[in-house]
Amino acid sequence: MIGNGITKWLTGVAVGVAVATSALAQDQYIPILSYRVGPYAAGGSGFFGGSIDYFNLINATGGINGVKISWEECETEYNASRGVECYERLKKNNGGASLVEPLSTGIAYGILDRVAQDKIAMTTLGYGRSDAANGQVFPWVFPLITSYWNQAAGMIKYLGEKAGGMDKLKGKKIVQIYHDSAYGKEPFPVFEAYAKQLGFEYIKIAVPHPGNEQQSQWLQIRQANPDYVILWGWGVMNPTSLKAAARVGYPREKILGVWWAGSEEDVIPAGDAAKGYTSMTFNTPGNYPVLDQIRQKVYAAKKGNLEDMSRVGSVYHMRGVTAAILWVEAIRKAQEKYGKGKLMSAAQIRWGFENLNVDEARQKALGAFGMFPTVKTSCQDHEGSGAVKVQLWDGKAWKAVTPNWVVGDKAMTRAMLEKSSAEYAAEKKITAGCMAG
Amino acid sequence: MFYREAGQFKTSYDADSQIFPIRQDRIGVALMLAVAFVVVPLVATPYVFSAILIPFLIFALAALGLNILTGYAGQISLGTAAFMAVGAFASYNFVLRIPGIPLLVAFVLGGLCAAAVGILFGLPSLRIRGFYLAASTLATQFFVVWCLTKIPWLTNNSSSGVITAQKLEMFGYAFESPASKYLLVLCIVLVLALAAKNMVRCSIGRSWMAIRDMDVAAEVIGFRPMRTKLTAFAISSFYCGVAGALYAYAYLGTVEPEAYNLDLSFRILFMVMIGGMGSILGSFLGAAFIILLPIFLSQFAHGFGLPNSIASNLEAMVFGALIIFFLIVEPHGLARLWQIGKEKLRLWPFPH
Amino acid sequence: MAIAARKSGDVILELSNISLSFGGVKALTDISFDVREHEIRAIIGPNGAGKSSMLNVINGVYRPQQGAIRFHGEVRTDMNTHDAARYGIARTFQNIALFKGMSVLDNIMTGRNLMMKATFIEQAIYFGRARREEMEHRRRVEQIIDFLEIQHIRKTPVGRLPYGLQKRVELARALAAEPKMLLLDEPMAGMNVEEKQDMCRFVLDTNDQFGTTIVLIEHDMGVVMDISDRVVVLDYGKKIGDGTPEEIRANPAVISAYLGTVH
Amino acid sequence: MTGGDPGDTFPRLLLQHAAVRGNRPAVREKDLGIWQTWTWSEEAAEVRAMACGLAAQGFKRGMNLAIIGDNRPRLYWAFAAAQALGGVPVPLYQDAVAQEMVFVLENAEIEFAIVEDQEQVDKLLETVERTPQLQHIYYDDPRGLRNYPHDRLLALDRLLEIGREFDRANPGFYEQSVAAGQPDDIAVMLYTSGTTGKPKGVCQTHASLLAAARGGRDFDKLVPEDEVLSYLPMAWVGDNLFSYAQALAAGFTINCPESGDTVMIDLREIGPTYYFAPPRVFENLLTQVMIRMEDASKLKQALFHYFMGVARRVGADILDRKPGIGAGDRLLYALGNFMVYGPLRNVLGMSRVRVAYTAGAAIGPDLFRFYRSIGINLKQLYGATETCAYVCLQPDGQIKLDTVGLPAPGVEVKIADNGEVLVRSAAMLKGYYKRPDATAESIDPDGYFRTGDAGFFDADGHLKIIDRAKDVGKLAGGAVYAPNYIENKLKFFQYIKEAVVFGNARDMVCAFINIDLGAVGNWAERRGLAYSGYTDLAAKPEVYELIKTCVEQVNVELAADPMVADSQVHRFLILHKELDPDDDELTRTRKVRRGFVEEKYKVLIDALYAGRASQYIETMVKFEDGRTGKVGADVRICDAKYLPAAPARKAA
Amino acid sequence: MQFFLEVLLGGLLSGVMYALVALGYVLIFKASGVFNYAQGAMVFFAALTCVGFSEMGMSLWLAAPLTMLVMVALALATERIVLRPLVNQNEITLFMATIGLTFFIEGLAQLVWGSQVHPLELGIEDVPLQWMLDRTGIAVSQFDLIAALICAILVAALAVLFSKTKIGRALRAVADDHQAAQAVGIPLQYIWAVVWTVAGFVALVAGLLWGSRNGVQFALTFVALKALPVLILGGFTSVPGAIVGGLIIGASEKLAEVYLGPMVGGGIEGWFPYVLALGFLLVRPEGLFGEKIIRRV
Repeated sequence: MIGNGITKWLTGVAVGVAVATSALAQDQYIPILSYRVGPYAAGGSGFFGGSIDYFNLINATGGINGVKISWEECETEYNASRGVECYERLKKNNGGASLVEPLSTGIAYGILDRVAQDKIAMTTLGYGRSDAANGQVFPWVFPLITSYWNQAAGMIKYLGEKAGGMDKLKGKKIVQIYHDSAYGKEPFPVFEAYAKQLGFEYIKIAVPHPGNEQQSQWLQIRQANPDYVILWGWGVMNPTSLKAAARVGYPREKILGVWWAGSEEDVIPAGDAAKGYTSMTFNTPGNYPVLDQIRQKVYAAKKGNLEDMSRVGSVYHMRGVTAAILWVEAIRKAQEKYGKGKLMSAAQIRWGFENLNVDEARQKALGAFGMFPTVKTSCQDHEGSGAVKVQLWDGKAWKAVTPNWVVGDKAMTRAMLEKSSAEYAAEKKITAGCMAG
Repeated sequence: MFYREAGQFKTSYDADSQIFPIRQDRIGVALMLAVAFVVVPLVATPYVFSAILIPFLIFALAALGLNILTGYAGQISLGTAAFMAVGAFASYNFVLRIPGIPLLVAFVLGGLCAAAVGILFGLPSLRIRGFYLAASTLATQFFVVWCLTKIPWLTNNSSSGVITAQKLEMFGYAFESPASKYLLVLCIVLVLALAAKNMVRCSIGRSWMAIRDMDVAAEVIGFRPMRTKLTAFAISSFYCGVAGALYAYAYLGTVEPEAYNLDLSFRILFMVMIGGMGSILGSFLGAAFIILLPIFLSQFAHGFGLPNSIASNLEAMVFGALIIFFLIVEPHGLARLWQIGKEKLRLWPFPH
Repeated sequence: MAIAARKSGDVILELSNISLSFGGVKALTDISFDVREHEIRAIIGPNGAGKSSMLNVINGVYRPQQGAIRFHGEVRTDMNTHDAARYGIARTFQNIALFKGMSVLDNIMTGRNLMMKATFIEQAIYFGRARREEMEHRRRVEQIIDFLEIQHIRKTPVGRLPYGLQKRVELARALAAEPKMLLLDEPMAGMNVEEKQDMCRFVLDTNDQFGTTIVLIEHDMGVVMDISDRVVVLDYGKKIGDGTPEEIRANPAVISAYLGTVH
Repeated sequence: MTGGDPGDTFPRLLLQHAAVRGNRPAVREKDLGIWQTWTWSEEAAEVRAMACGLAAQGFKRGMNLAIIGDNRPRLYWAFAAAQALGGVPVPLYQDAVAQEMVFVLENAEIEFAIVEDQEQVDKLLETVERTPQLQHIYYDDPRGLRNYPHDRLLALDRLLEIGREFDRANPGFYEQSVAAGQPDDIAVMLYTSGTTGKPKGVCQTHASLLAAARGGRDFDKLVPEDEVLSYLPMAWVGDNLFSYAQALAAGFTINCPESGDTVMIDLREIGPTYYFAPPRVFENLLTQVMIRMEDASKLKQALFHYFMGVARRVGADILDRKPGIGAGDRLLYALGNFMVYGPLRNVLGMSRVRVAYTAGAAIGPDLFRFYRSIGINLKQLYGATETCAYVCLQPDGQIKLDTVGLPAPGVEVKIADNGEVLVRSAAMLKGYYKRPDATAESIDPDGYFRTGDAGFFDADGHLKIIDRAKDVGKLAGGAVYAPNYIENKLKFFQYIKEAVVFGNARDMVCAFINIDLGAVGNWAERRGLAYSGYTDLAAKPEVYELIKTCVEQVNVELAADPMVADSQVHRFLILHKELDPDDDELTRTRKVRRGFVEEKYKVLIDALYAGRASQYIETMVKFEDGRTGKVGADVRICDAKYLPAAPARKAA
Repeated sequence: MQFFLEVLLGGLLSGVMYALVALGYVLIFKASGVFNYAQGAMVFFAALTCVGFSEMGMSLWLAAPLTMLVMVALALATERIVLRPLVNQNEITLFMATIGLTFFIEGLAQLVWGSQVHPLELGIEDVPLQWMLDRTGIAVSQFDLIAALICAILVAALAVLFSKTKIGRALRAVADDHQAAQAVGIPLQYIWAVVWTVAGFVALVAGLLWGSRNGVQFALTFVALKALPVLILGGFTSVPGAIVGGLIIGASEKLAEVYLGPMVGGGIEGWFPYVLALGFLLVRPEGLFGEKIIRRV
């Protein structure tokens, strides 16, 4: 492991040069607002590494109907101000950005207005504004696959099923231990609505940032002795929670994490304490043909973006690959409408995102069958799915717990997001409506 | 070298205590203003506006605020971002809850709220000094951000705690284009910078510096430490508050409380240190340096074609090393370097 | 130099039975003396005799545990330094206490702060009263600069000045407050003969020109005997002599305790 | 209210200016941090008040008013006030000691004096027994004078108040007094220091001064917008001409520096357009420039020297607008102007100088050339107190380094048989005060004034001065010996401050040298040479070596000119003390009193000619505070190499 | 009551962990007057390096001393490159320099060892002490107890270092007066290098313990934020102050979070210790064990 940074450096120079030179105007250009330093570097490098790996795979296999993908990276350090600068810097390069994905709520908020003005579609896979799923108000934002609210709904659904039926949740005690920030508070309305509806006790326990010390919170949890604990954590808070749970002797099996608490990086530091812990995900853990292709065609050709090939298929990497698949599919979709093998404009790609249909057949064709839920978007539904899965850490790897995709009460979350997006539209004086192709 | 001061004599105290007593400086400043107001809007790209100039001006304003407190009054603060947050969220609420309030007034009110918070958290400075005070100001930082996260009223019950700044409309004009936002921010920042310069050359500025340099003597000469320190806190916080409001309204558009985190406080402290403590100009130089350096480094790394994971880490290292380097070369910051350079030009071709 | 006999006026400062101690250590014990208007009053004594503490009591840096201070007939025992400044007591320090980051001019301008009335908002817009005040006080300060012959260093940061000049700037700052009473804590310490002569001249001129009452601590006996009207002698925090320089020279207690050890 | 032509006396000129340009600045003084400014009308009012005040105090037509002090506006006004009353202002050198003043005070029967400050008051009071007639002393600056219980003293402020009251009580008095003035009235009395004998009071009339002032004004096209810095002693004719007479003639603004110590700073601030300085000042400035440049970085030095080279080559010609300079040189010079000359002029305070003059002594060609080459229009003039410093002027564009120019408009100049320069013009003295004998002696029957200088006209009609007529002598061998000529050549080295050569009727030339403490001290410091003061430094063998090279270089130059080849300096010594006006070795204008020096240092001269290697000497010195002391030293004597007579010499 | 005791005990033990980090600050501040912001980064760097070595196949017993060598090199380099040129600068400048150092160390750590998160097993099980749980129902982590023990040993060792060795006496002299120490004849540079090395050692111990608790990752740098209120409370210059301060902060923040937190929405641990320390300072401006500041005129 020593010097894997340094040793990669030299080979990296060659790769980097290749990357830089590949950025030509006739390519479909995607800016990458990545973060590879700082506290969240592990997640950032996994996710964006996955996306870039998939780009390389696409380029190695003839591009999107012959159109290659090019990209430029900019380090945001997960910092809103720097993210905005990166966005502004990269958006006009190489003939203009096709789409953007900041993988940071702060940056996403910072460029929310800008993407609408610049007419560049932004995807926010599994984070950001839940109400942005309403494409009539947020035509340029695509919280693809699932949002926080649907995740929360899925969690309750899963816990209900686990308990043996939704009605069994009545009288149960569910604690949500959350990162004390906007992010952690996001699912409150959903849980509160469910608590009222299903009659369970809902306790919120806040952990101040960064969350590297949770003795008191877990003592409180132990005191409350809940039936389930929902871990809505972020970064170092996750392993610390699991450790602390072990210290107070709270069974990890009863802890259900959010998907930002469901990667290898979240459980490995906790060591044995993480064994048996379950978390949400929108990727089914496992291996897929597309990952094998990445290993064979990208990594074998020394074009892999991750320093360590064993991370291919890890949670963040797979999430990055998933995002890239959806982007490419959107471009493909747009090409179907606006001309195959042509360079698509950002507005055309937006249309592609709005008319995505990655069904099981398409997944199979892509070699990613079951890797993520099927996605079918529309102007009203920029999310396209809302399905989640639960996975379990067995001490070595994540294993899917639910064979099928779990979908919560989408009607409820839909109503909430309609209300919320309407408020936003009123505040911002936006007239809701679908955009023409 | 460019200075031709012979013949520039002052026949009144007014002329002698001008901000720029040397004619060439006045010409230079006028040129700079002309460039800022006329040339820049004509030639700058939206990227330059919205990713460099606007944040530069806003951070410069915040740095100016902190400089008043730390550079002039000698009270170290690590809570700058908190005051910015107060300004932003207060402005948001004023606009939200008082229909039809002019945005500029809301900014001022936001600044005043920040000033009030500044006074509150400045109270300990009467008894605590140096690093004890610095570390104590972290209480402000954490407490304010916590309050903003915890009190839903402040964020208009937004489920995410994120506020979306209202449209930047003033005098019936919507500041939507980056250039117009830039001009608005530029005007506000310049007016406040001028006010700051005026204060520091007047009695209140002298009171700050007196307390900073030798508090016992300052008291003996008749300055009231409490009033002096608290005005410094209040005015500094006002500046930071306005900067925070601009950060939300003219830069990001939407903000969550975490945007005003400790990192931001440190960034602004850096600006003050690198720019030069106790210098208005230094705040601007420091802000430019801290904003431009990472961009430059990242472009530079990109030019070398380094993989991003390496480039990003090298960037951090170079950034750290450069800060140390600058501190070693000139602990009094860029403003001092500028001053030395200017002095050299004035004496040119002589060395001293 | 032709010095007409100065007319000392009424008592303006009266210290009665002052005692001061720090955590049990007695710095001053039961000291009483007075200062008359327009006079130059010296406090002398060996190191550690409590001279600086005495000055610190007079301008409110320390508050005595016992005794009373009367200034202009009013009991001012509880005043703090700021009050002292307002009542018209200015001072200089043994170890120069200038504001190092400021220019000479700004340092002296600080001396006028109590007379400046403009609010910070007026100062921020630098209009009307604030500007007028700056100009007015600048004129007064320039007269003091002229008086102390420091025109050439007016805009120099004080940190760059040699010691002797710094002392002079400190005196200027105190004078700028137009004090009724000026406390000088070893104004000539560390100076060469020429600088001492200058400083003597300035002290006398100050007393003469502005009628300022001066209380000074000084080590140089020659200087003290030359310029002061009356002298108080302290030793181990107690008063052992009080009178005109001639009387002090003849005072056996003083000779044995103080002068004797020197000569 | 009339009486003579408007503008033919100074008080009337002042009234004219007050009427024509009442709101323009007449005089400025750096005081209390800023340049306090008085307009012409304010000045006129002040002068009026002062005149009335003096009148109220008993100052009458024909009386003399002593004026002592640094250049202060109110002292200048005292000139006008005295003149307005028909009195005569008599300025005295402010740095003279009391004893020196007594003679003038007695000679001019001074009853009224206007002085600057305590220092001057003290001096006047010191000798009060010898000047009983001096009953009225007015002081400008009351500092320290509060407790002077003297009935002769009055603050100038008070005098002005009295004057205003008097003016109110006697309306029309001032106008009448001014109207009574005649152009032929004596306007000022200037005491010449004289190299020997007692000073003589030179009486100049309004007409003579104005003739000189207007001649100069028209010659150099001086306008009301011009600015001068008035920093030379008021008792000196030059200052009277430039700061008073010409200011009133042309209506320009005079600027008084804050103090003697701040002249250079004040010069830089004001940036005069019209500037006068004796060669010594220019020399000091250049020395400072060179010293300061030596501390500059190598790059800057290289830049400086390169562009100074360019300037030496073409600068003076460009200034004179001479044709035949290549475009490349012009470009280089323009670049040099931006990089070096411009900044240099600026830090010297001469950016705005349109016309600068030097006079009073010969100026070194290198020095002169230096200033001209960096674009300062420095010119020479020739004159004397008796001729209102107005005889010859160098016209723009016709500058020769070694002449003093063409005779000024309205001046006739001729050379006497003995080589003495004779002058006749309107700008000439009325006579010496109470010295008809001296007057007769100095003005020949044709009305020509004997200047006492030896010189000749060159082919272009420019006057060339070589020495004092009486100093020009012969060596034992019969060759011409012009001591000043040699001394000036020596003094052109920055390391040599003063030189006195001997040789009249002797078989060889020997020299006393005074080193320049600043320049040599700096030189020594850079070599790591420790020294404790002038005497110590002067005795250093290294310094002797340094000076020796200078002397030998002069010898080379002298050898090249057959006329003076015999005057090469064979031996020299470095004096153990600086020649000092306080010790009577120099005049107040810092000219060497040759005779006095020769007498005082006879031992050394003997040693020089006796071929001794060193000589002990003890001399009396006077300290600043008036005390005297003795300085003794063993003075080394050094032989200098000299060139054998050039063959051309035989032919000559 | 039992719950209260549990919280209290847990808090005290957490406090020990805070004190461990605070100790590093105190050492450097005491000897050089530098508020070393980079201490957090040093903790991270030390832990990451140690883990990096052990992941190369070394045992912890080899990796830890090797890491110590790296820390010594870092200390020497810091003294030579950063501190020596800045000697006699004011404290804020030095403080800023250490922030620059923070960036550098953080970048260096991730450059060399990558940005991955690593587990760190010290072989101490982080589970409740069973017999205690059985008897009193109070859950006390075995790990915390051992950490406290290690901390106690460390403090004792430092106490010996300070009081018994020559270098220790020199350190104290320097703390009192830089000039005085130089007069004694000990080069300041030497002392600084030693202090930074010791601080590096403390950082290593803290890094290992915290890394084992939370995983070795960037967030280790955040433990600095936990140490600062301890410093304010205990005084920047006092080793016992750091310990006592840590205990007070640990216990009070836990109690506040548990009993006060629910009333105001929780999550007050972030600021509560600062406010507590601030309140304390208002009463005693020099901290718990800090030297009294005497105003001299």
